[in-house]
Amino acid sequence: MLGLEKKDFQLLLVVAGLTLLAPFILNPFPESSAMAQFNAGYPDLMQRFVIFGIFAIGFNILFGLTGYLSFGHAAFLGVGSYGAIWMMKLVSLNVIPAIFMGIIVSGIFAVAVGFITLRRSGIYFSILTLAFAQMSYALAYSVLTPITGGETGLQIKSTDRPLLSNLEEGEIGRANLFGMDMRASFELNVGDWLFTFNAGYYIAAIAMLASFYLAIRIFRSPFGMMLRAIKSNQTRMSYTGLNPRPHTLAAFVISGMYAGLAGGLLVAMDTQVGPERMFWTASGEVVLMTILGGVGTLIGPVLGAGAIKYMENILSKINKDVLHQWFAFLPDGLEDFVITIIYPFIGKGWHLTLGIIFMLVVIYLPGGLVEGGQRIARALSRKKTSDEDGPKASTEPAE
Amino acid sequence: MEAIILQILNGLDKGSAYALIALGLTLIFGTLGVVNFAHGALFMIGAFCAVTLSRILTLSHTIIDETKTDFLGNPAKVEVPYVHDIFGVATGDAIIDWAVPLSILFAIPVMMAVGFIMERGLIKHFYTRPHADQILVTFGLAIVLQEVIKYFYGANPIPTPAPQAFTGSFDFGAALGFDPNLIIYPYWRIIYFVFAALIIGAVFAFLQFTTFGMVVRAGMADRETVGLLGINIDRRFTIMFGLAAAVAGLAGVMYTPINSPNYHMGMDFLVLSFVVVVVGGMGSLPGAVLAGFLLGILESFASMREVLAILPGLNQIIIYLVAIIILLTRPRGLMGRKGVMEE
Amino acid sequence: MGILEVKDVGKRFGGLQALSDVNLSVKENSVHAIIGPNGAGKSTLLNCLVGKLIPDTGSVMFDGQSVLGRTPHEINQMGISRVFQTPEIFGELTVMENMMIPCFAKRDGAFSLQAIANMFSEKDVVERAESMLDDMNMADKRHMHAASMSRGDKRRLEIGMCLAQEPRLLLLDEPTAGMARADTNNTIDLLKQISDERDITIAIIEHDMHVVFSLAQRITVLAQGTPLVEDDPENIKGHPKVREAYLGETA
Amino acid sequence: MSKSNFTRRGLLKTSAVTGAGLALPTIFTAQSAHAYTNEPTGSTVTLGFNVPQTGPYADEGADELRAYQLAVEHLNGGGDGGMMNTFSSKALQGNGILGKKVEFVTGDTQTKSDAARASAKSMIEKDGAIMITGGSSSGVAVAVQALCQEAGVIFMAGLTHSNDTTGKDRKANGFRHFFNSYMSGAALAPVLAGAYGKDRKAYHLTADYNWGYTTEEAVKASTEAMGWETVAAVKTPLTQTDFSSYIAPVLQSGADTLVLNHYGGNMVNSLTNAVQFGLRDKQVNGKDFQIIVPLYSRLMAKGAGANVKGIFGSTNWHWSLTDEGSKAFVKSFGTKYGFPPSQAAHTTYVQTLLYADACERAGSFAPCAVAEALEDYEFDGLGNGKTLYRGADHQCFKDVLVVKGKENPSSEFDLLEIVEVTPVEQVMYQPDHPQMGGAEASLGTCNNGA
Repeated sequence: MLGLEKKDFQLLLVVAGLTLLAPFILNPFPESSAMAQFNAGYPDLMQRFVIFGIFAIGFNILFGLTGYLSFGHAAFLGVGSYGAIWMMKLVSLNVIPAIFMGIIVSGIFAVAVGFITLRRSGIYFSILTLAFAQMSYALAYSVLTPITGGETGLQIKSTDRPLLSNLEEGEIGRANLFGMDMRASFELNVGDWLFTFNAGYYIAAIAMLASFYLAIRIFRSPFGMMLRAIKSNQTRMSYTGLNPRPHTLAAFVISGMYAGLAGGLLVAMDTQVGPERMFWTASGEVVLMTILGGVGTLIGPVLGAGAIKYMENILSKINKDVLHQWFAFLPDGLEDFVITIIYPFIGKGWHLTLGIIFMLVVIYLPGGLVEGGQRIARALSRKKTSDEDGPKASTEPAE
Repeated sequence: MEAIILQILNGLDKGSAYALIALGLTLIFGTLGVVNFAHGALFMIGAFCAVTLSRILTLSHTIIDETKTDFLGNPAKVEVPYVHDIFGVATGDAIIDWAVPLSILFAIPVMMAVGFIMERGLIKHFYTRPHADQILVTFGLAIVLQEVIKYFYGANPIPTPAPQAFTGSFDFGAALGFDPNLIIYPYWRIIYFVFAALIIGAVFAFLQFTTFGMVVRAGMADRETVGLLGINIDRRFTIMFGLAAAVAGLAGVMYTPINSPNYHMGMDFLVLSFVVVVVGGMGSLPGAVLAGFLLGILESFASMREVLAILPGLNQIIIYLVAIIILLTRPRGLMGRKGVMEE
Repeated sequence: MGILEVKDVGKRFGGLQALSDVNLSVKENSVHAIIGPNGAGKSTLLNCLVGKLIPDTGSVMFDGQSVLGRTPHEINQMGISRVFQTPEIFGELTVMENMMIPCFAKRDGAFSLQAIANMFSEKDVVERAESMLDDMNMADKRHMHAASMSRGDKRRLEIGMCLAQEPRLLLLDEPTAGMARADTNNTIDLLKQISDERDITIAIIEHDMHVVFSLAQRITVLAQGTPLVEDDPENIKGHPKVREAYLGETA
Repeated sequence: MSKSNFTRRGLLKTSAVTGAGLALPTIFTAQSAHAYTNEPTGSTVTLGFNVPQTGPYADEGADELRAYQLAVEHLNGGGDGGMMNTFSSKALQGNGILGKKVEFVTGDTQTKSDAARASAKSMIEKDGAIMITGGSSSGVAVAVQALCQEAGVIFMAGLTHSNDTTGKDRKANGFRHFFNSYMSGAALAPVLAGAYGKDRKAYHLTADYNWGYTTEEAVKASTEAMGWETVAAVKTPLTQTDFSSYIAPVLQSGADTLVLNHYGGNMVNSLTNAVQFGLRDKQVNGKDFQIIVPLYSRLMAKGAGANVKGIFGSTNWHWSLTDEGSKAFVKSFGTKYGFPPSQAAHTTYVQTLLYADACERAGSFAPCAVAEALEDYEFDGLGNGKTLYRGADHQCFKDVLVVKGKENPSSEFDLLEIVEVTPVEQVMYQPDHPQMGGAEASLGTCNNGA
């Protein structure tokens, strides 16, 4: 189906189902219940889930397949965002050209950066990419202020008159798709539940599904095989008459364009760009997303992106008052005690929880969340067929 | 001329800080093969050893002073440090004043212990894991450590001044025959430079001239063989980790008067110190030191206004620009060995 | 005029003259062995042939074209394949995938954008890789991860991968080093069969005299970076210079 | 478990009645059902407090949050009422806003514009916040202000000092109580001229980003107008922690005054470094060398320790002010938390009260009505004396404090002493002032989001 093997097609279907039904799935708790705090089904966060999913999928094409760890990938996200917002400010408020501009600008930037950085491998490559990203960040923050808006970034202003728009005097342009506002939402109110179906989210979701499909095709294609071969043994690659560098460069550029797509979408959903988007911590974040989810797996990066963005946006909003409401049923002394225990980990302490989760996942689930899922699945199936003991992976012969 | 001498001084001083951190990072990488993203956090913890000691020294009991009022108009509570009670006001103040140098003694055992616990409790399980896992787990640890510090000490910088005796600056200009005031340099920074040089020298001497050091160096070159000789290399590596933690911690202690410590100072240094290590060449101790000084000096020159007038923004990117140029001309950094972290 | 002509090649590493005045001619469709004691410069010479090292002096001509200054993958595309002392295969890939990669390299070249487009059509490549696996008697292992095979199988796979490219010259660097006797004999048989059945020139660097004398039609003895003798196997066996060079060495 | 009083869209409270959960789904577009974004239809109204809870400004954010909680308490009739008793407007009754109980949600800006917008959006989209306030940097303020303009809610800026916030980036839905770079320069210059003379050579070190630029420009312009000469102005990277290589050449330049256009961690480090170099013990051109910090934050200045002693700067507000409003605020804040509030706490407390008061006076939560009530509104009793919320750019105009690091602090909070309260007339400027984006800058039209 669609050029995919059955298993991959099923995976695509599952992801498509989850993505399209996300407004339901992410809002499991009734509005008036205390657990509503954990609902994530509002447009901004859903958009971020899929956009950072795209970013991580793209990153995984490079890192998961070739093993080249780029530590400056956020630069492409940022550059794509700047490209997209300038397109909106100058040419058209339609998101399609803006997103394409983001992809193209990032692609060109990736060709230039990749051409230089791919001369080195391993940590030397990582540091080179980091250096390029940090330079982009530092310059965007300071001397490039006329182009990037510096610290305060770029937004669409009332003075912006894109060529292909008919804005009224003083009207602030809004991102749209052939007239449909990105922020337009339908709300479905079922009893105490409220589900929001946001136009922007579905555009981003479709982009994510397309990216995911393309990623499967790349993973399964001979090109993907070449990239895995590069990771496995560059020496054999060269002595088989294949030039690793253009292959890696192609992967790097594809990966950069994915980041550009994510950057363009960020702007399309929320018309604003700031240079922090390119800071090294943002590059580190996508590495963490990918590893947390599962390097080299198809679905892992999306899960990782979701997990980190969920913590960033949901955990950080829980404050002491919320805790008091949750635990109001406990006797006073116990309530205070429980809150004292939990408080350091939520709200302003959400970084602490993030750090602990990273450590736990790496220590106990080296394959990331995907491995966690597999273990659970295996445990369940073992219950069903407990006698089936698969052949142990043969040990590696001593060399 | 004066400007150039001054910036060389500056570069040496900055460089000594970079070199010191990079040295610890390289010790860990070279001996254990672990990429330690928590190294910046060790530096930060070192700095907070100084903060903690000065808090301990200023532990006090409160007395109500009826003659003064606090901001709400109530009778003021005045804090009286216990050291005043014990040693008298003058000696007590002198002890508090010398909190930072005293912290060196305090930090060494603390940092060694932190290092041992980290290595035994966490790092040793990651020797055979991919570098990506090491990076992630140590990065997670770094976040945890800094959040713990933030929880207890807050997010704002905490002033930890150098002893009164070291305030002010030495006039190199006058000493070298230039006009006075043209080349001045703070005493504490001079001390920092000397201190860093001593530590660096001590580490090299330790590795070069002691049997322990020789075993470790052999282990760095070929771990398995040394293991076959019946030497318990693991235990030595644990001690090495403790040493590296102590080096990072001491760098942090001595740095506190230069920049007031805050909980994220480790992260601020982390990226920079990695750049230094890689530019020096992964696993090369002399490379790390050389790169530290080189980048320190170049950074200082790039911050001169005469340079910025020609190339605005150069100070923003100089470190990275130099890193790119060096890595493109010397594939494994200044003194890197082949095949180390290249795959 | 042989298919491979090495003329006056010299290579220096710092103070060490690794190779000097090496002259060598390998005849088309022959099996040519290069032997010599440890440190004689055999591997350096091999690296000069495949583009890993560039000699300081002299020339290396393959089929009338110079290989000097070309990268390993360019030289490979000229028709020289190399088998390593320790089998270099794609450990994380399956045996089938290992075999497909040289087939792609043969069909699409080192890299071109067209190749990316071609890469979505893999039918002919799959067929070719499968027939190659059959030839190597490895069809039953096609789904195994290459890293999990025995050393002998890895060697077999590596040779198969080289042959899949239909090279004109196959360079083997101590192909039986570290192998058990049975595996060594299997490898000898395989190489014999290849040399008999295919239109191919084989140059082999070897330590093990048993292997050398089972296979080689012509032998060059290298000592201290210079060729000592070049002759047919039977003349090499008793050659005094060779004995001298190997004195104290195990053959 | 108690019922959460953290509302999602207030609308639900009423519409959830539709058949106790089994009813047919009601489908509608968000906009059409409301008169304006997040119109509160229940018995409560939700405010969004968006402050840095992680990152270098976390302590400042924590102090802002304390003030917000205090403000909410007072609005709902709890506590001693604080500044509500001294506020010149008596519209607030202590029964919430327009009779609706005030509730709040909190979020983390991380001092990053992306994160701040994500957090603000979640407050608007998920929690139904009707007003967003907070922040501790201008980048965040400008970004969130633009978001609130788009979304159709009011933004009451927290700590933001860059001219741009109400200058070239001003927005109809955004309001700033805090002062700005221009005012700092205008207030400082005469005091400096009085203290250090009119013949000074200044050397500027400027943080290399928007706020730094506007501050340098403002201080330069106003000191040069007093007769000072600017010897050099050097930009320093935001991420710089060690400023030695920037400070070392100062003496060589022949300057006798160093102006540190730095904030937060940058300020603490550059000031510490400058004092460490012994600059203040030096004599240049026959005068004592002096250091100036245009924008002081007491919380951050604490990090510089004794180095702030005797150093001039400006601040929006200080707890040692003796007007009735300030005293009332310090009292209720100090009683609740045990230490005096910072200027960030003051500005956020006041902004919350001003917003609530505007709603009361407008009789509506509709952003445009609230904006109209705030525009050109004059009030008193919230510290800083008589204050005007100017309609043309939504900037507050009030007295500015020129302060000096105290030589003999009596407590850890007693770091600054007020040297002069610069009257508002002296820091007034035209809305189209060139430093404020000139004639091009415009508020645009207010947005109700409907």
